Amino acid sequence: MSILIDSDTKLVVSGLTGREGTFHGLNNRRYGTDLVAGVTPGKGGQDVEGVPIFNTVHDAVSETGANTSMVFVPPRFAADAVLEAADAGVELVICITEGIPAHDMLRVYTHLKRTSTRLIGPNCPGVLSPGKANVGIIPAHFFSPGGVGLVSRSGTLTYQIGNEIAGRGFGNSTIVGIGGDPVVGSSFIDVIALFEADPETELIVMCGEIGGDEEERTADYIAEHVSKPVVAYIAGFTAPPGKTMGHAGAIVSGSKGTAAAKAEALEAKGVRVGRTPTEVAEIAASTLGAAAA
Amino acid sequence: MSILIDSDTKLVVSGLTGREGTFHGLNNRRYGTDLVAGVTPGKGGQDVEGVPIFNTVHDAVSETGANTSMVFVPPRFAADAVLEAADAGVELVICITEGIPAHDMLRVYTHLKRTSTRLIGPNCPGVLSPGKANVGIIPAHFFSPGGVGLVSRSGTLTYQIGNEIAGRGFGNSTIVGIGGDPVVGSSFIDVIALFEADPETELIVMCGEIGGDEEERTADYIAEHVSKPVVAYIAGFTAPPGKTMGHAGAIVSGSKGTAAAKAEALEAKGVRVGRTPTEVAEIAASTLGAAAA
Amino acid sequence: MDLLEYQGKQLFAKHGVPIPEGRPATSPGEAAEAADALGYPVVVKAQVLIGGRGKAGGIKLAKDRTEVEQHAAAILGMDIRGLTVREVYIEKASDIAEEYYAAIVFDRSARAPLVMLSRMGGMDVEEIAESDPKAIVRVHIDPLVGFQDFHGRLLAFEAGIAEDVIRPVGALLAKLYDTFVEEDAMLVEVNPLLVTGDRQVVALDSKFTVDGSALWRHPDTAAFRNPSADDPQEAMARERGLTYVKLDGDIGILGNGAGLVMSTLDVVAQAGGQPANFLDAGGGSKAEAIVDAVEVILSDPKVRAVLFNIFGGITRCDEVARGLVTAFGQIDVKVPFVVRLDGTNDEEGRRILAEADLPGVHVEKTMLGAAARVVELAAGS
Amino acid sequence: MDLLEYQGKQLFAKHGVPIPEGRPATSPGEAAEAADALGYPVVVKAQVLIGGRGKAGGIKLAKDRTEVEQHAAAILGMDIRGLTVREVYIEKASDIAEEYYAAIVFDRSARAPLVMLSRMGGMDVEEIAESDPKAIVRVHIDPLVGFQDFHGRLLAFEAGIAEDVIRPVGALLAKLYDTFVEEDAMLVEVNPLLVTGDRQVVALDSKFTVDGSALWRHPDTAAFRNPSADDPQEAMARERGLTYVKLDGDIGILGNGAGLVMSTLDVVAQAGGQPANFLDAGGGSKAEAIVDAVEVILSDPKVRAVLFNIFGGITRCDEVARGLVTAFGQIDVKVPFVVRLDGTNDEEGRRILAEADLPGVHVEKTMLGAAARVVELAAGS
Repeated sequence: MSILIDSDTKLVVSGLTGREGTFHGLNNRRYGTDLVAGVTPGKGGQDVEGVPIFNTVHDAVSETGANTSMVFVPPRFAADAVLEAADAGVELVICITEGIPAHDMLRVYTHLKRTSTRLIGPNCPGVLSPGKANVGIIPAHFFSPGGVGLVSRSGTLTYQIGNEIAGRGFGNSTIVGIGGDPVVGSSFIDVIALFEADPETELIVMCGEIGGDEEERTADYIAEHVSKPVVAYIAGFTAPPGKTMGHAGAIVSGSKGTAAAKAEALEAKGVRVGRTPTEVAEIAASTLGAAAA
Repeated sequence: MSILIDSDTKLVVSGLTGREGTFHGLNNRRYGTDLVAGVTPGKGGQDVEGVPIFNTVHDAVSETGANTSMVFVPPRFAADAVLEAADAGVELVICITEGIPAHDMLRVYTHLKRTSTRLIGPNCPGVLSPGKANVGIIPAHFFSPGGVGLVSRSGTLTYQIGNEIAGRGFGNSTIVGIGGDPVVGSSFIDVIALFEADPETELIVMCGEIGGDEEERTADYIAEHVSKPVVAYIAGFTAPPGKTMGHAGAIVSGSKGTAAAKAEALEAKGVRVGRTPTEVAEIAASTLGAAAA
Repeated sequence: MDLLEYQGKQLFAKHGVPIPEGRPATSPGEAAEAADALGYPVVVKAQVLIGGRGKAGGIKLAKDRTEVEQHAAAILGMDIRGLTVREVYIEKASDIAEEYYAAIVFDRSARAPLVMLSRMGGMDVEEIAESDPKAIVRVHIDPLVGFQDFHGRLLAFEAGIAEDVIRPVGALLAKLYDTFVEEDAMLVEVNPLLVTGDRQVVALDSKFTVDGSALWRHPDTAAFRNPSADDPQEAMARERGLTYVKLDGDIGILGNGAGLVMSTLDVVAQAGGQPANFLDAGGGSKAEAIVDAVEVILSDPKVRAVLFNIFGGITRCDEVARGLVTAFGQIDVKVPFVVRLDGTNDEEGRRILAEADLPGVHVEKTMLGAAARVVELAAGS
Repeated sequence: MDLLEYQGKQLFAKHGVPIPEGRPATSPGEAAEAADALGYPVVVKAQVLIGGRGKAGGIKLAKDRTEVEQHAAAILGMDIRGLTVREVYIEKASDIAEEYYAAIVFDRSARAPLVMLSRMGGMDVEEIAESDPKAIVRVHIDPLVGFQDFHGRLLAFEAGIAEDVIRPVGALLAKLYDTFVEEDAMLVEVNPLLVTGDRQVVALDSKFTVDGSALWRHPDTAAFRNPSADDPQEAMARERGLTYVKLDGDIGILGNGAGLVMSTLDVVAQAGGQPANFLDAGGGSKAEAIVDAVEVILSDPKVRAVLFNIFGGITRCDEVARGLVTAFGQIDVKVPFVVRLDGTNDEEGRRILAEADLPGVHVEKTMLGAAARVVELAAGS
């Protein structure tokens, strides 16, 4: 088991014919992901190394049975591509694109909540279920199958932590980048609920950062609903207020959204918080090791 | 039993201080309806014959526990009043106002479908549960409690039919005017489903008219989901295409929405259709009489 | 309320839907001036609220001023399927590479706007639907989310229109949707949606119905109403705030409530009569409204008998009776009346009528009885 | 991106939010001209992206031309909490009957716009929240349904503002909401929201933050950017397409990925150091980006040591190493560098660095080791 994507995933990529889309789409296919289609309006009938291109997601879905979409189009077209995928009945949309206007995402988010389509991202590295499927830009070669579910607002930081855990001999059920924008389709809570229900996942690592109050709300959720051990990391203790730290969503507003407050909230609910990526890996490894012993 | 309104109904009237609002609101109270509040912005703190007036529906709900709203404000303010009632958590909104722009209702309808608030109307005479409560402008003195559930797009035609049924000795569980506009909050299907589930209702009379395809869809619904006898009437056999017959929704468009097509669709699904109000009453009475015998 | 072609196009232009240049005119001289300003050749188009203008000779190409004047003179005053042409629209002639069909309707069944596109334009949509049902592509739009770029692509690719105009057609549909929503339209139809020789996409015709209930938001559109085009009885009823529809028969009908009036028409027809009109005096009809209603009904010279069918709810039968007495006092009534009063204060109403003993007024107690009586009277009078 | 008061007010005016008349000026002469055109008395207001202007002497009433010139001369060039005033706004003086507070924020937690209103304006919102939390009324708006009239009434009645301005305040909030959505704002704040002596409701101040990701939709707003107000390093980084935030310390930081860079800052701080900046070289950083990044980091004279923390995912460590070698070839580097390369092609990257043998470049294998080393070097250099 794993969450969100696995060997049943049939992937359609919006923007497959673009430079980045081709590179990562084919990379995902090489990993074993069932890449069934690409969508580029006006290029229907062409192909990218054997992957058929369609003019619309609707065509791609009806011709190939695609159930997962990866959106790799420029920011001003990305909200439309997400809505298109949802309208075509795609169950899971993973939006990699960075720089989508926040108001666009607000409308998309509100609309998708009325549908059965789940959105991961935007501004995220994607989802990897080691040994099964990879959708996005996560460098898969660091990761192997195992019992750690990893969910993060950040890309490279995830690789850093994942790699340190791997270095201690533990693999991952699924790695989910939920994205660093102010409004993302799925929250920590959404993903942690999936990990809680996933039999393969034994321990959950969540990797938060400054901005918003998702981590605080997640702490409450974990206390009430999660039986599996959760280890957390929060980035941005030294971030000054009012400055956006790379991610559009990573900003301390006044006294709100600080790393200290988030770490405190999590610890208050019994979640162990590592102060460095290395410490997170150590806690995770010792917890798993103790469970195995 | 009855549907939608009964002795637990606590009514707030938007527009109670207006001439029509006062007249019908107090009339409803005289019938026994628990009229707990009125809403008129700027008149908060006043009262209408002892009924307290609030500036907002939110205030009315929190002060009085109102669970049903009647909207009696002019058409350009009515959509806002419906949304306000829904936002304040009112469970049932009965909108009497005629002449609300169709696009306004489209937005209201689409939004309300995401909420738990039910809307009856607009452009409807309201709802009467004889002996329990009356919300709207239905002249209650013609009706007594009984087993006939009556649902109609039209006001006076309902009184005509209801009166003919009463003349044959039968009463009503609830009488619901769903309204004559192109978009109304509750359809025949919505109300018939309630009647089907209501133990007091023994027979359902539906009173349709030209325009749209609600009656046709209701025919399918009845065939699949309704066990109680249904008698129907359709007004407008002689209506020429392209002319709005009084109700904004009563218009035959091309070959669509004719009374003949509706009657046929209903009869094809086993619903008995009376050709005059009198015939409808006769069928209903004989069906009930046979059941009683 | 339906708009003339050029009125709809003015609303198109306001929202950025591309149209050919054009100007309305009400005389051959005005038409020639308009054509001079636009440049030749032009098309002279009859402005009437009915289809089939072309076949009826209401659309003519003119290559110079003389031809414009000739065509305008011929078309103005022309009768097209019962309607008199009072305006023409002078439009720059377009060269036609492709003719598509586009429309947005207020789909009450789906409770959503329905956008339609077909590559087979220029003919009636029902013809298209018949000859090749798949040729019309349909997409419903969520009213709260609105028309998205992908809707345009979906429609354009599905409809199989020329690849080079997928984008501009999609963009036009987006603007047509803006028009539809912002102008409170119940229908906007572009047929044909033209692709010109130089691959410009323009709306060559417009069919446009706006929601009468929303006219207060659109004073400019409300001003489009052209009373001269209306039926005189309908205009008179509107002035008096009555809901009146002219029909073909000879029995005048008045009732209270739209459903009851429709039902009354049906019952009269079943009794063998032919209703002359639909007239809803409304809930709570007061005496003055009754006087107005009688005047409107009798202003139709075809009326040979009148049926009043009142079921008193809010409406009080005694008020109706008093109104009728007043009307008979003010108007010289020459046709028989059948009056059926039931419901609130019906006995009082009938008493008033009995006392007044109006000439030619027959009181009936049931709707069916009243219908039979009025048919009999209309046939006999 | 934050806008100056007068820039925000221009956007208010565009959407019908009432504001007093005013004009910006960059010199005392321009200020006097503006005041002459507006009519006296006027207020001369410092335009800086920071609160507390009033207390700092940045807002002055002027009753004639001489006073305008005096005040403008005093305010222009003034330092307000670290920012230099380069523009003033000359505004017609308003008489003040009531001061309210209104704001709309993009509430990411609720995923909805949050509209706030208080009758206690003129002071900082956090002060209001502290002195009387109930005095701020809050309403979330469904983004697909939008701000309705009832929201305005709800806010105005709940906030307890004067009864005679309930309607105009509600109307202003509706227009403020339009502004918020149509201008892609993350925050619009009106403090004070003024009721004048003759009961006009106007926005007397504006605080306005727009979404930088949406600037392509708003070329006029994008043109508001005032590079002179920016930190020179931040401006340089932006020109080169790098994500850079200036901080107070002396250790230059570069990493790839926002989360990793934030984490690097934290780890350096835990090791006892003080980061000089945040710099995300981004995913897939190429050699040229590394050269640009080194130039930006070293343009800050406070930097005493630099830490490169790269975890190669898409970014290839060999590319980073090559970029660093190139940078050292082009730039005269005087401070020590600690480089930690891990992930994709890390061995190749470390080999390149070893071969190049750059002066003062120390390679570390772990993030913690690298942090400890750079802190040590910064302290020692």
